[in-house]
Amino acid sequence: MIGLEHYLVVAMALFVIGVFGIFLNRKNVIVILMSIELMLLAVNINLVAFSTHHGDLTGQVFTLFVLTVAAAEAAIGLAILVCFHRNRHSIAVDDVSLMRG
Amino acid sequence: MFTPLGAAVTMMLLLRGDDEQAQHNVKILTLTATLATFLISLLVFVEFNPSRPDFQLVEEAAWLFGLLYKVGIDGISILFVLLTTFLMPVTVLACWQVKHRVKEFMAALLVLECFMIGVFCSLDLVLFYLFFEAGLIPMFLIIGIWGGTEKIYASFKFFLYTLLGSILMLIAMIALWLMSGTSDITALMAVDVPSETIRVLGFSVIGGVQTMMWLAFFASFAVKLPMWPVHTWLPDAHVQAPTGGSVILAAILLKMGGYGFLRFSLPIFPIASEILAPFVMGLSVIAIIYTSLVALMQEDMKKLIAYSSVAHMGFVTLGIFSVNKQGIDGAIFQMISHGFISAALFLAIGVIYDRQKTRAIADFGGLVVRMPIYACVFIFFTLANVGLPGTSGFVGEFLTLAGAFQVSTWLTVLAATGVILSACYALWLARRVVFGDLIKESLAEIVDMSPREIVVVLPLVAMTLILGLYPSLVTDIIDVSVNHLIMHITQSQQAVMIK
Amino acid sequence: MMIQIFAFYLFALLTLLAALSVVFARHPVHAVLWLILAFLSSAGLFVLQGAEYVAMLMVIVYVGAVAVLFLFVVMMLDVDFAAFRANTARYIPLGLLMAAVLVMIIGLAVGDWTTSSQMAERRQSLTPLIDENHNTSALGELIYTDYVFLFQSAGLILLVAMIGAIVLTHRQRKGIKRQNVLSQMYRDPKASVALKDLKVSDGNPQ
Amino acid sequence: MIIGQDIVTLLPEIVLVLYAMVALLWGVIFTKKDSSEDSGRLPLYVTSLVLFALALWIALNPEETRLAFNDTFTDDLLARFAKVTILLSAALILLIGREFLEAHQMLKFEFPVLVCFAVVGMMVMVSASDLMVLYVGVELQALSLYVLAAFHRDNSRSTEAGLKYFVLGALSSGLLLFGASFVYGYSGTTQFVGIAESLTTESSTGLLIGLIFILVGLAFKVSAAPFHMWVPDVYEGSPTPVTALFATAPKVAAIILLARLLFEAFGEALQHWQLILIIVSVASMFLGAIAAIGQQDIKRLMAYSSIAHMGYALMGLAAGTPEGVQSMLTYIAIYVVMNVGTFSFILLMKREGRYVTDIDSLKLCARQMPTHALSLLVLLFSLAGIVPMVGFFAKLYVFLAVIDADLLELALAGAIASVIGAYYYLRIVYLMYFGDDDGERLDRPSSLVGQAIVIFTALIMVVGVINLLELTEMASRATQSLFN
Amino acid sequence: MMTILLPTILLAPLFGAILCGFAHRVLGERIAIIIATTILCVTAALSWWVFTQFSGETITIRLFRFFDSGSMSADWSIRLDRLTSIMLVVVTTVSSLVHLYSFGYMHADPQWKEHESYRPRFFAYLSFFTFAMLALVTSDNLVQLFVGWEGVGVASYLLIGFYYRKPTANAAAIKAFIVNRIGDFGLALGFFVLFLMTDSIQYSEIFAAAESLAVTQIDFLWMQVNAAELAAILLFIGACGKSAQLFLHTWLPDAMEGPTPVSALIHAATMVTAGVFLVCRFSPLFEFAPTALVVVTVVGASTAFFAATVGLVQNDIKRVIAYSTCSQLGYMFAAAGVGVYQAAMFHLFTHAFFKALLFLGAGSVIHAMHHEQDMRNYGHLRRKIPLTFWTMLIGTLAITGVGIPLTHIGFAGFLSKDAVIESTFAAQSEAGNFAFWLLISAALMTSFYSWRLIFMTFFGEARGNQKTHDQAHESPMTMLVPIILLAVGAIGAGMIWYDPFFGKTVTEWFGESIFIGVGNEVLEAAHHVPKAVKIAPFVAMALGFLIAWLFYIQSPSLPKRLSESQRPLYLFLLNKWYFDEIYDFLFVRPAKWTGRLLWKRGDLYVIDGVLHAVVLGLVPYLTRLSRRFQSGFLFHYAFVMVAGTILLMATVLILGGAGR
Repeated sequence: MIGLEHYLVVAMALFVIGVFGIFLNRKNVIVILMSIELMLLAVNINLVAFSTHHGDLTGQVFTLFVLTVAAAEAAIGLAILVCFHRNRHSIAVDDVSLMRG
Repeated sequence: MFTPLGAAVTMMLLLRGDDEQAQHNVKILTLTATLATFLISLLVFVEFNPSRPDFQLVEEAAWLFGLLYKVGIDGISILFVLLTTFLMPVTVLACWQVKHRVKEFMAALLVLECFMIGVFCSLDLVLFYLFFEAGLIPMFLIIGIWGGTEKIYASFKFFLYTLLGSILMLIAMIALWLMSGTSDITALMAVDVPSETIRVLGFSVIGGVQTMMWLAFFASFAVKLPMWPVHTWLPDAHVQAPTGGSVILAAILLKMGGYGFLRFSLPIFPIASEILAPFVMGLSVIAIIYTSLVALMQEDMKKLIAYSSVAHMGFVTLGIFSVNKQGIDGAIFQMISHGFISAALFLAIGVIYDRQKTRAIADFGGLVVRMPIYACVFIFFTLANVGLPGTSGFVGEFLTLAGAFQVSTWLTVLAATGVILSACYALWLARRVVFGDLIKESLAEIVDMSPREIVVVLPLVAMTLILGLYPSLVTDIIDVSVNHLIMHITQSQQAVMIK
Repeated sequence: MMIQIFAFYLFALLTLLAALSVVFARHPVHAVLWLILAFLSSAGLFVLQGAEYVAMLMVIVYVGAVAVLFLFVVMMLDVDFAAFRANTARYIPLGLLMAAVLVMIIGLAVGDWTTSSQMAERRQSLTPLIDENHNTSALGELIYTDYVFLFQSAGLILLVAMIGAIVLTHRQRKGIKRQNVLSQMYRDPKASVALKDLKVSDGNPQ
Repeated sequence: MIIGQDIVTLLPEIVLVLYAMVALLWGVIFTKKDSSEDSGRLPLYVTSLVLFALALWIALNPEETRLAFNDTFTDDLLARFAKVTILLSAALILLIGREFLEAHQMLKFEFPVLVCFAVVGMMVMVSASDLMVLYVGVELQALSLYVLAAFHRDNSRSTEAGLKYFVLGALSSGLLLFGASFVYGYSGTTQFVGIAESLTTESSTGLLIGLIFILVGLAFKVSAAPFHMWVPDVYEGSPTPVTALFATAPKVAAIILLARLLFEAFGEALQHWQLILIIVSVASMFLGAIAAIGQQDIKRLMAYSSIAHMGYALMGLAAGTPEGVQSMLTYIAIYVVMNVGTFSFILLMKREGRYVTDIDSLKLCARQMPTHALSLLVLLFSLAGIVPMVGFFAKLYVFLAVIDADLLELALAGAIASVIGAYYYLRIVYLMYFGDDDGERLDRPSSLVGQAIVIFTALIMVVGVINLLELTEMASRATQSLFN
Repeated sequence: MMTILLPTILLAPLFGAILCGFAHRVLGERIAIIIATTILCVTAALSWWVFTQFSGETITIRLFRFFDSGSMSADWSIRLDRLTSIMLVVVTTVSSLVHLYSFGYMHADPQWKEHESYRPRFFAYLSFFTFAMLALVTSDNLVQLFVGWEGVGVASYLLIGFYYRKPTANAAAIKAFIVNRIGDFGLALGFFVLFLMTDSIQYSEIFAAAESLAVTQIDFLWMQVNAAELAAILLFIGACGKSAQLFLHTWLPDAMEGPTPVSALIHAATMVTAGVFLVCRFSPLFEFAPTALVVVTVVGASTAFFAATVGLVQNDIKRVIAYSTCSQLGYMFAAAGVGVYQAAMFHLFTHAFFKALLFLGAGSVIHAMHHEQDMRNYGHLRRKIPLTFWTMLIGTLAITGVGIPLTHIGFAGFLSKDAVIESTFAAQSEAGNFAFWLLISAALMTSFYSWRLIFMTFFGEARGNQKTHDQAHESPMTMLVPIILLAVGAIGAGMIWYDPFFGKTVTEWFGESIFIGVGNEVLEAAHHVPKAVKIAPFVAMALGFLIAWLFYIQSPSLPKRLSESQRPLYLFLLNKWYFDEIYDFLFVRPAKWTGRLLWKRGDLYVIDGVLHAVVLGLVPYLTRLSRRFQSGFLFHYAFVMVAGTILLMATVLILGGAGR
C-alpha cells in the first residue's frame, strides 16, 4: 500500500535535489531558477499528500496558490534575468560580481 | 527647581547662540549662562540644609516605562554640582581663544555642563545612566573637533572605552531594577540584593548576585575614574583634547566614577563592596605606584598630568573603599581638590601651549625668566598637586591615607610611596619646564600670562588655598551624609552577618 | 491496487530522475525539457492521490506556461552554455554532504510521522467531502468562498508579475515609428493640411 | 461565506488595491508614449497622500480585534500598529525618493503602484493568521520588491541586486513553503489557532522542523544572520529610495508576522524557537556590528546596520514574553524612524549634481550643512543606541525585557555588540566633523522634503526622550491584543 | 597678653612674606624688604619677651577650625610650652639676623642680570619659611605639625632652588624636597598609627594615651609590633629626613647650592633641628618606646661620626660646615636617644648660634671672595677681612667646644656638647657606650676639620686667583652686625642658660613639656660621671686642633701625601661614602627604569596592546573575514543560507530545544 510516507520521501528527495541543484549550477541562473521550481514542486507534492491523507482540501488550495505564485515568480525572475542579460550580456552571475565585501 | 533651571538656562542659550553671528557674543552668552548656573547652584546651596542626611530639594515626575524623573541633592552631590558650576565659567574663559567653530564648541560645553549636573543630581538609575553616558557625546566632539593631531584615535578610544564600561553597568542596572522593582536610588538603598554564594560558569561567586552586579557597576566607574588597568584612554584623551576639554575631563568627568562608587557601589551592594574592597584597594595602590612611575618618564606635559590624575584617583578609590569616615571624607575631598588642581594645571599647560603649540617638556625650560607670574602659578599648582599641606591636595591625600591605614597598613605604606613619587615627577616637571636658564631660541619672545588668563586661574588658586586651610568648609557639608552612608553600609553588612 | 503501486513508483522515479537530470543537464534546453517531464510525472502523482484539478493545473500552468517561458528565455538569451560546466565538480562533494544532512533531518521529521488525535476536528474545509463531490468542484467551492480573499490576492500577485515583467523588459525604443491607429483615424485634415491661397504671380519668376 | 463584515475588515487593503489599479490605469492611459518625461510625479504624490490617509484611517479605527475570512485574517491592534508604521514609512520614502528617481529617469508611474502592491502585501502579512495568507502576503510583497530592486533596469548594479534578491528570496520562500507544508501536514491545519491547539496536545519533530523552515524563510525577510547575505549587495545595488524602503517597511512586516506566528501559532513551542532566535539574534548583532566597520558605501553600511538592528529586535522576541514583544514593537518603530531619517540624509548626498553614497564624500560636511550634519549626528548616535537619544531607549527596553526573561547572557552579548557597532557610526561622525580638509565637498542639499524629514526625525530622536511619544503605550496595547 | 602676642608672632612673618612677595611692585623693592625685615626683628623681640616671661605652664590658643573628619578633628592653634618658647627664640632670632644679613649679601648677586628683581622674592621666601617653622613649633596637633613640617620643606625647596638658572641648584632643591618627603612618609605613617590607636590627633590626648600604647600590639605590614615603638620609630624616620640623619642625609650637603644666608637659617639653625624638636616634643611617647630610643641613639651617634669623617676632606667651605651640621645634629639625637632631651635641646639652642655664625661668616668670606667657595683657593685672608676672621674664630671655638674642663665656663658648644657626651656615658647602656665613643671620636674630627677650615681660609698663602684675592674686602655692616651678634651668642649662650637647660633648675624649667619616664635617671647621672669622661671631649678637641695645626700650618704638604698613600679611603670619604651613587643605583635608576618599562611595556604594550589586539586586530580581522565571506557570489549566499538552516536545525535537534 502506498502510504503518505512514500509521497513524503519523494517530496523530500525532490526538495533536496532542488537545493543541491542550486549549488551545483553555480553559474547558470536559469538552472538555478529551475531548481527552485523543483523545490516548489516538492512542496506541492507534500501538500497534496497531506491533503489527501487528512481528507482536507486546504492542502490542495494551498497548492493552487503555490502554483500561481510559482508562475508569477518565474515570470518576474526571468524578466530580471533578461534585464541582467541586457546589461551584462551574460547570465553568469559569478563571473563578475559588482558588489561584494 | 534645580537642574531643569540650570539646564534650561543653558539650553535657552544654546538656541540663542545658534542665531548669534559674532563669536564674541556667543562667548559672552555662554559665560553669562555658566555664571548664572553657578549663581543658581549657589542659591540652591544656600537653601540646602547640610544637617539632614536625606536627599533634599527633590523633584519628581513619572517618566518612561515606570522610570522616574527624579532629581535631588544630598551633602555629597551638592559639592560636585558646585564644583561643576564653579569650573564651567572658568573653562569658558579659558577657551576664550578658540577661533574655530566657536558656536559649536560653546554649545558642546553647555550641553556637557547640563549632563554633568544631571549626573550628580539624578536619583533614578536610568536617569543617572542617561546623564552619565550622554556626557560622552559632547566630550567626544570636543576632543574630535578641537583636538590635537591624533584626536581621532584619542576620541574613539575615549568613547568606546567608556561606552563598553558603562554598557555593562546598564545591564546590571536593568537587572537591579527588575529585581527590586524600583529604579529610585533612594528606594534602592533599602533593597536587600541577594548575596548568597552562587555558581557562575563553574566558579562559585562569593556574594552572589551582588558581586556580579557590583562588578558590572565597577566596570563602568573604574573606566570612568579611571583605575588601573583601564586607564590608558585618559592620557590619550587628555593629550589630544583642547585645553577646555582637558579641564572638564580631569576636573569633573573623572569624578563621576568616584561619585558612582559612593552613590551606587557602596550603599546598594554593601556585601559585595566588603568582599571586593581589598581588590579595589589593591588596584588603587597599583594605580598610584604604577602611574606615578609612568608619569615620571613622560615627555609630554599633559600626559604627565594625566597620569598623575590617575594616581590621584587611586587615592580616591583607596579612600572610598576603606569605608570609614576619614577615607570617604578624604576621597570626596580629594575629588573636589583634584577638580581644582588638575583643572588649573591643564589651564597652565594650555597657556604655554597657546604660545608655543607644543607640549613636549623638552621644548621648554627657564620659563620663569620671562614669565614670572606664570611660573608662580605653575609652581603653586605643582606643589598643590604634590599634596603640600596648606593646599587642598594635602587634605584629601592625608585623610584617605588615614582612612586606609585603619584598614590595611600594607596598602597605606605602599600608597604613601606614591606621595613620594608624586613629588618626584611633579617637581621634575617643574624643573624642566619652569626652572633652568632660558636658552631655547623659540622661547625668547614668550610673554607672560594675560589678565584674562590670570583671572581664569585666580579662583582656582583661591579655592585651592581656602580648601587647604579651611577644609571644614567641605567636610561640614558632607559630614552628615557620609555618616549616614557609613551607618547604612555597616548596618546592612551586619544584617547579613546575622543572617 | 497493484496498478496504483506500480504507477506511484513509475511516477515517483520518473519525477526524481527528471529532477536529477534538470540539475545535471548539459544544456539548459535539455534541462527545461527534463523539467517538463518532472512536472508531468508529478502531475501523475497528484492524480494518484485524487487531486485531479491540481494535476491538471500543474500541466497547464507549469508545462504550458512556466516551462515554456523558461524555454523561451533560454532561446532568447542565446547564451553560450558550454562554458558553464567548468569546474563544478569541486562543489559536488560539499553539495552532497549538505544534501545528505538535509535528507537526514527531514527524514527525521518524516520518520516521526504521527497523526494528531484531534486532527479530524480541526479540518477546516470538510464541507465538500472528497467522496461525494468532485475534486474540482469542491476546490472551486472552497476557493470562491472561504478563500476568495486569498484568491484575489493571488490575482494581485499575477498582476504584479505582469507589471514587473513589463516595467523591466518593455522598451520604448526611440526613433522607431509605430503605427498609431487611433491617431491615424482621428487625424484631422484641418490640422495637417493647410490650404493656402497663392497669388497667381507668386510662383512666377516674372 | 463572505459577509460584509469581512470586507469592512479588509477595507483599507481593498482601498489601497483599488487605488493602485486606478493609478495603473491612469498611467497607462495618460502617459504620453513617446515623451521622454517621467510620468510618475503626480501618482507619486497622490500615492503618498493615499498612504498617509490610510495610515490615519487605520490609526483611528476602533480598538477591537476583528477577524475575517474564517479567522485567517486578523485585524487587531498589533496589525494596526504595524500597518500604520508601514504606511507612514512607505509614504515618507516615496516623498524623499522623488528627486532621486527623477534624476535617474526612474519616476515612472509603475513605481508608486508597485510600492502600493508591496504595501498591500505587507499589510496582509501583518494580519495573517493562516499559513496561506502568510505565504500570499509574503509573496505579494516580495515580488513587488524584486521588481523595485531591479527598477533601475539600465544599471547593472540594480539588476544584479534584483537578481540576487530574487534568487535568494525565491529560495527562502521555497524553504518557508516546505516548512509550511510540514506544519500543515503535522497539525492538519494552516490556521495559527489550529496549530496552537495541536501543539497543546503533542509536539512532533515534524512540526518543529516545519517551524524551523518557516523561521528561516522569515529570518531571510528580516535579514537576520546567517540569512542576511543578500542584504548588503541588494541595499547597495538597488536605487536608494528602494533601499530605504527595504530597510523599513518590509522589516516591520516580517518581524511582526514572525511575532504573530510565533506567539499565536507556536506559543507552546517557546523553548524550541527561543533557542533559534537567540542564536540568530546574537549572530545578527555581531555580524552587523563587525562587518559594517569595513564598509565604504553608506548604503552598504546601513545594510549591516539594519542586520544588527534586526538582531536587537529579534532579541526582544527571543525573550518570549509580552514585554519582549512590546519592546520589539517599540524598537522596530524607532528603528524605522531612524532609518527614514538617515536615508533621507543619504538621499541628500550629492556631489556636483550626482548622487553619491561613498562614506568619504561626507568629509567635513558639517561645514557645508551644519544643521543637517547635526541631525545626522543625532540620528547616528541614536542608531548606535547612545544616550540620550531615543535609540538608546529602544535598546534599553529590549534589554529590559530580555533580562526580565532571565536571558542575561543575551543582553550582555547585545551590549557588547552595540559597543562594537558604535564604532562605525562614530566613524561617520568623525568624517563629518573631524575629517581632513581635502577632497570635494558635497553639494548643498536641494530637496526641501528631504531636509525637513532629516531634521524632523532628528528632533524626534531628541525630544522623544520625554515620553517616547507614547510609543510604549501603543506597543503595550498592541501586545495585549496579541496575547489577549 | 600671650593670646595676642603669640598669634602675632606666628602670623607676622606670613604677613611679611605676602607683602614682600606680592606687593613689592607697588611698594618698591627696597621698602618691601625693609618691611619684611622689620617685621621679623619685631617678632624676634617679642619672642625673646615671651621666652623670658614664660612661666612654664602650657598655654593653648585656638585660632580657627581646621580639620574635621569624624574623630580626626583639630584646630589651627598655638601651643606654648617651654619647648615652643625655646624654638621661638631660636627661629626668630636667627631668622631676623639672616634677614638683616641678606641685605648685604644679596645686594648684588652675580647670578642675576641687571633689572631682574630677585630680592623681594628672597625675603618673601625667608619670611615664609619663618612662618612655616613657627607653625611647626607652635602646633598642638599632628596635622598642623605636618603642615609646618612640609611648609618648611617647601620653603627650603624654593630657597635651595633660588638660583633657578643653575641646574645643580634645581637638582639639589628637588633632592632636598624628595628626601624630606621620604621622611615625611614615615612621619605621616607615624601619625596614622597614633590616630589609629588613640583616635585623636591632639597632642594632649596622644600623650595621655602613650602609656597604654606601650602595652598595645599593632599589626603592621607582616609583623606585629608594639604600637608605641612603631609610632616612635616612624616619627623618627620623619625626624631623620628633616634633620639629615644617616641614610636620609644626602640632601643637606647639596642644599648648599642655595644662597648662604639660607644655609645659615634653614640648614644650620632652624629647619634641620625640627627633627630634634620632634623627638623632644614626643618625649612622652619615646619614653615608652625603649627600642626606638636605642635606634635614635645609634643613628644619631653614627651620623655624628659619619658626617665628621666626610667633613675631614671636603674642600667647599659650605660643605664642610654642612657636614658639621649633620654631625652636630647627630649629637642632639644621641642625647635625645639616651633620654636626656634637655641636653638635646641645649645643644640645639647653642648650636643655632654658632652654626649660624659659622655659615654667615663663611658667607662673608664667600662674599669677599666673589662667590668663590673652594677653600683651596683661599688662604691668608686673615688680614683682608679681620672682623670675619675673628668671628669665625669664635664660632670655631664654640663648635669645637673650647672651655675650661670641669667648670661651666666656656664657649657655647663646650657646655652643650659636653652635656651630650656625658649623658651618653651616663646612660650606661650598650647604645650609650657606643654613642659615647663615636661622639668622642667625632669631637676629635670636628675639631680637626673646623680648624682645617680656619687654617685653610685665613692662614697660609693666598691660593687661587690672585685678582680675587686682591679685591677681597670686608663685608658691609649689615652683614657684620648679625655676625657679631651671633658671636656674642656663641660665646655666652652656653654659660647663661646652662642651668635651666642642663643644670640645677632643669626639671622645673622644662616643666611638663618634656616627659621623663619613671626610672630615667640619666640626666641626674650625667652630672656625676667620672672626671675622665668630662675631660675626654676637651682632650679630643685639643688633639684635633693639634693635628690640624700640624697638617695645615706646620707642613702643608702632609695632607696631600696622606691622601695619596691612603687613596681609597680618601676617595671613600671625599665621595661621602658613596651614598649618592648607591642611592642612584638603588632607587633613582630603578624608578626611572621601571617607569619607562611600565609605560612602554605596561601601558603601551600590554594594556593598549591587548586593547589594540582586540580593537585593531581581532575586530578588523573579523571584519575582513566577514567581508571575504560576502563574496558577491550568488551560489555562495545560497549555500550559506542552506548551511545556516541545517546548522540551526542540527543545533535545535541536538540540544532538544534546551533553550531554557
